[in-house]
Amino acid sequence: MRGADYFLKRTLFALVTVFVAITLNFIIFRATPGDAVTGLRCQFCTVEFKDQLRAELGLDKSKWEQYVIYLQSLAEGDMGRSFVTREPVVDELIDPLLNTLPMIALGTAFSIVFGILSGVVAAWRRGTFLDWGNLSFSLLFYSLPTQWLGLMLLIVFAGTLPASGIADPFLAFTDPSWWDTFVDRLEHMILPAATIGIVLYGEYALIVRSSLMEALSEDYVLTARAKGLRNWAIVWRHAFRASLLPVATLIALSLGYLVAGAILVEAVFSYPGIGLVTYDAVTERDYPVLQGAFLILTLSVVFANYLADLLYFKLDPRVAE
Amino acid sequence: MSTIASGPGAAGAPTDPSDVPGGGRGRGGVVWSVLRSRPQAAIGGTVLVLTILVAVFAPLLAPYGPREKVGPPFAPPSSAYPLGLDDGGVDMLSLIIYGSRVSLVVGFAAAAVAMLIGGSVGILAGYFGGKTDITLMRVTDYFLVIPDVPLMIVIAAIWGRSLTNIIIIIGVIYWTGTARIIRAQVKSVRERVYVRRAQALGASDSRIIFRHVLPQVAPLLVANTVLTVAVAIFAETALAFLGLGDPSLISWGRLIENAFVSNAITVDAWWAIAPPGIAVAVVILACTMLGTAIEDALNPRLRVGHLSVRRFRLRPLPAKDPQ
Amino acid sequence: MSEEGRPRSDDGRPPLLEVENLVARFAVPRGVVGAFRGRPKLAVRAVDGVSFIVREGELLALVGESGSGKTTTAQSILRLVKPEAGTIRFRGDDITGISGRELRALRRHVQLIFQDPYESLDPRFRVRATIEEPLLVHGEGGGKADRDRLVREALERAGLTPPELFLERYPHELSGGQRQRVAIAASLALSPELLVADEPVSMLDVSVRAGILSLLDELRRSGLGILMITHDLSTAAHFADRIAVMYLGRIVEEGPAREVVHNPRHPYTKALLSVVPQRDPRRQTQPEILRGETPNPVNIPPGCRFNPRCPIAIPECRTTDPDLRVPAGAKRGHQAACIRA
Amino acid sequence: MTEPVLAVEDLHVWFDLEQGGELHAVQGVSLALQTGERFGFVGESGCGKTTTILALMGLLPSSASVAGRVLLEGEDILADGEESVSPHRWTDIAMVFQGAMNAFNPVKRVGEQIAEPMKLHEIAEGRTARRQVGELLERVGIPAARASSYPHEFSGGMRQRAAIAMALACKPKVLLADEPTTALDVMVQAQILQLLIGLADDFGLTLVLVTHDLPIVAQVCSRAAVMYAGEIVEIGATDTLYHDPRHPYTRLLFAATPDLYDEEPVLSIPGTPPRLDRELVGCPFAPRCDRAFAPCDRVKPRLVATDTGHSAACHLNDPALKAAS
Repeated sequence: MRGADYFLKRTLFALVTVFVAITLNFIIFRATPGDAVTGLRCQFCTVEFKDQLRAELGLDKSKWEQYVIYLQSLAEGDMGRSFVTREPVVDELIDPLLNTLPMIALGTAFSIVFGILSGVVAAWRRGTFLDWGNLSFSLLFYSLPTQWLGLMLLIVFAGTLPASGIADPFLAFTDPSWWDTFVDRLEHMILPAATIGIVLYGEYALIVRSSLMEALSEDYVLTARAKGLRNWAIVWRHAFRASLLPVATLIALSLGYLVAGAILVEAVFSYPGIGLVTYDAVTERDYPVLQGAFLILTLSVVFANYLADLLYFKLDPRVAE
Repeated sequence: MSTIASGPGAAGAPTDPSDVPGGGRGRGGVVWSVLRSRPQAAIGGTVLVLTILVAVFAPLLAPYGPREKVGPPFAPPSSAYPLGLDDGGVDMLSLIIYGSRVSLVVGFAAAAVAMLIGGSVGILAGYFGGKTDITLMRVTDYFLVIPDVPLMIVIAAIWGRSLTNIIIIIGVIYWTGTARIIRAQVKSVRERVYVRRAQALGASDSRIIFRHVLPQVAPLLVANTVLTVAVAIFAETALAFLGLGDPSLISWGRLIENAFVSNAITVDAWWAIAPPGIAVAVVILACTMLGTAIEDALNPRLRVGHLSVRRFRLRPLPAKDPQ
Repeated sequence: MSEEGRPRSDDGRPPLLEVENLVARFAVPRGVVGAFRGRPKLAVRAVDGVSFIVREGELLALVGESGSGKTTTAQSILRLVKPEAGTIRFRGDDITGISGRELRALRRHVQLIFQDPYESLDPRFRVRATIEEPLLVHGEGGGKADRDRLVREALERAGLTPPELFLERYPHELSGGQRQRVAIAASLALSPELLVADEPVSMLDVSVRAGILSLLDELRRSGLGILMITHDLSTAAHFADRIAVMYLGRIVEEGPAREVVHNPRHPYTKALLSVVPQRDPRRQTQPEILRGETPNPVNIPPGCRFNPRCPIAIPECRTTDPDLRVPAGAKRGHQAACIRA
Repeated sequence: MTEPVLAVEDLHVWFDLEQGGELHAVQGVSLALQTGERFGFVGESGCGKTTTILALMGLLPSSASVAGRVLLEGEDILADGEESVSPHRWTDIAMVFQGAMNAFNPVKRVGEQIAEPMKLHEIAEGRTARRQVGELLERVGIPAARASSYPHEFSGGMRQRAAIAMALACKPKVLLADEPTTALDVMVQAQILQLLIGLADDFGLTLVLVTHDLPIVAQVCSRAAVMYAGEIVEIGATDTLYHDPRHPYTRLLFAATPDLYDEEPVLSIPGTPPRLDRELVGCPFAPRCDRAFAPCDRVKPRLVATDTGHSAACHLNDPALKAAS
């Protein structure tokens, strides 16, 4: 019963957040000095073109009407058209999003696995050289600006791995096998994924270490020791499980960073994902695309947070109280 | 609190008053004592102070002007230009020294904005609880969920890219963490008996907040602000990289962007890319070290570990006193 | 404690605090789903009709287990918790609904002493500042010199002599007993008339408890009324004039300390007394152990609230909720809420 | 006399202090416990009683160093530190911790946590283990079905019962109970104490009870040690300790404890215990003692047998010294 309550509350919260995000999206883009069209930069952006755009966007109507229209079209899956390409924003975003997801998944998987492993080892071997070394590396990685790390990796791996794009443009001419295409895509993914993975690794390792250290100071750890459990069993069976709670929350919260990371990294590696679309939209002041990308990024973070809440429920029996 | 007393002083043993040295937890000495007792904090603090000094005395320290063309584009490091030259033939070392000014100003000012907002929200929500708490925390949660960099990008792209705007944008986005942590701490301080005692005494809320609660959460607020400085500098480099920095100013973020845009990579001019990143990393590292050291010192839990690879030692019996 | 100094009768001394039928409840959150399904609104009946009187120069001990409502009762008196029903009178004035200035004025006269001396002092305040605070809050004590004098007097009254030794110290430089004395000194600074002491010694080492309790006893002799909340019957037996035993938000027995301890009338009091361990190993008592734990104050049993655990309950107990009354053969001022007493 | 089930010989424990130096928390504790005996450790906070029993199981943090012997049926289990003590944990010596609220892992079911040591020490597994857990819970007064509950679903008293059931999982010879009733109500305290006495009798357990509460020891234990400043200052039958104490601290401690029916005035002991991070000279209790005399400030009294058949560490028991002063 209590569980249902928790579930309902989190769902409500997620829904309200989505609504807040949508509204915020509307407000921010209408709160521009001048209007959204004024700052547009492109080759064919003549005055007549801009006026036509204004009419198309309904900028001559009242804000309230605009808001209602905005909500209606959003409900129909319509995010408007790109100023630059004149294509529907949705179409502009779907492919990049599908490109980004595997790349981010690879980087996150790397950082979670290695971050947790080294965090556990560091907490367990607390105060030893291993802990010290681990801590220094994690701190260092955590302190590196993402885009800079990407550039450095570019320099170091310049000859070995593809430096930009998502696929070898010449591969298509060679009638590649399924496997060749896969390897090619993976190779293009490695550097951006590694950049995200390394920075997140530092963060996760630090979080896991301190959370586990906190769990290891709990009294039930002393009980477990008294029961005769070996150290690894205490860490694994008792402390780790309990320390996962804060880790899960913090990882969920760091997803916001992941989005930011995607923008910077894709800009560096010209990886045609949603981040690059955002980057280009910023440079070109293509507001409909920027607005759409922002909404999609926000929704994915809200969704990931919602999943984390549900996971939390699974992990902590007390949460329903 | 751990209830199993396994170490000295764990059970709050009465101490002989005549023996305890003065000071200790007296007047706000937590930050200072952390700086003195933890090498990690001392290193972080020293680096921060040195960077600030560099920023303040930039014109005296920089060998050349920040816009002065002193040689060919992308000239490699030499004895005259220890960090080489950028695409415009400007001395990288001078750029790094001047760039520290904007980066630090953005970092500290944005962190101050975040501290003001986050601290106030945290204290109000934590102290008054109830509806105030619920409302403020809801707002905080929304802010927390909305991805920060895209939001910054959008705001910066729309509102323009002056230094003040950037400071405000970063500050307004990064107050949530502070608010949550401060709220949690205030909630626990509010339940402390001495606060309840002051309430029972009839002391006003503002008196309790300023005399009892604020001094107690101040070290945590400092720690958090130091950590926010790091985040803010980070955010500045991200904004600058996306071309949303103040175009008239030189910052470390702008230097990285400039190297990227001017294709320093294709000509293998690592010296144009590496130094600004390292400068950012060093300052962020310093802030993180200082901030986490203070946080750790404030968290008594991390100091007790029931489990350690090292175990208790055995030693021979002490010699009996001759009697 | 010797017999002589105690006022054994309740006559003559004017009543300081009169509590009548006090009720305090806290709502239990039922959640979104619960509200949706129309689940009934529940409340913890923490205090459920409590009446007692504290007179000048009298120490009343409110004894009970956790969840009996003794702490909520104390907090209601100081209006830290808002009572739902009943009246509280201080020196004859109804203080149940006062607020603002009147409430501040009341808090001058009624002071609370907390359980945990390690927590009840602000670690950043020197002893002087801690004791000065009440004066500053209430704008009392005049100039700096006057305040200094009052602070010193309070320290001396609390047995911290000479005051110079303690004035500039921080709490962490003091032992537990000394801290509790500082807390008491701070409550004395405003010359209150009533002290409410919530478990004043339970966090202290045995060797210093007697000192704090004797200090309270001295204050009582000087005319203060003291309401002491405690779970320790032995302490109450030694230091209280009267004992009121609470069970599930209600006083079930009340009377002169000696009478309650030696001639308990309510079966709950009897059981409680029988399980108090004694110092003398030879005096093995036959503990009358009640089964289970005190029920949740959300579901108070109908009839006599003690009936499900009562060893002498009769069918009538399940329907009649007994009031406090003087049982047959009991001394004056001794009452129990039991139809079989 | 038969061989003691557990004997402690000259046990010392030091803790490294963060700010340098060390704290001599336990200073030469010796005692012998017979099978089935109920023994008490009494003393105020910081006297070293908890550290002593943690040392018996080798449960000290890495900042501790230990000297002395702990003989379990003649075998020195501390001889090789952690290595030699860990096989005996829970199978031979088990413990009920202070504040059972935190003794259970909040994210694991109670039954699982009770069965854990059974599996670990190869006593029972699977269905057998579950059956035994059920039996243990029933024995301590909890319905067997509650094994699948989480700790937060138990009341304080039930959690303490479950902690006792957990301690009995491997049928230990010695049960250490550290303040098992602190923070519990009197009635629940009585239930728990009765349960412990019953279990000790039924299983022939040696019960070691650590508490600051003298009356509890008086009612539960046949023998007890009074600790002060890291040492045992008096040890013997509880009856003798109360009726014929031979150390002023024991006498004053009883006098400071209010009794329900005894109306003698309750007295506090002035002063505070000495700090243990520096060398003590003379009797550690001398500054607070109401009967200190000449040698007390200089010479440390040893724990010696008195004419009443128990032992005390006080110069008053030495007629020669007394006469000389």
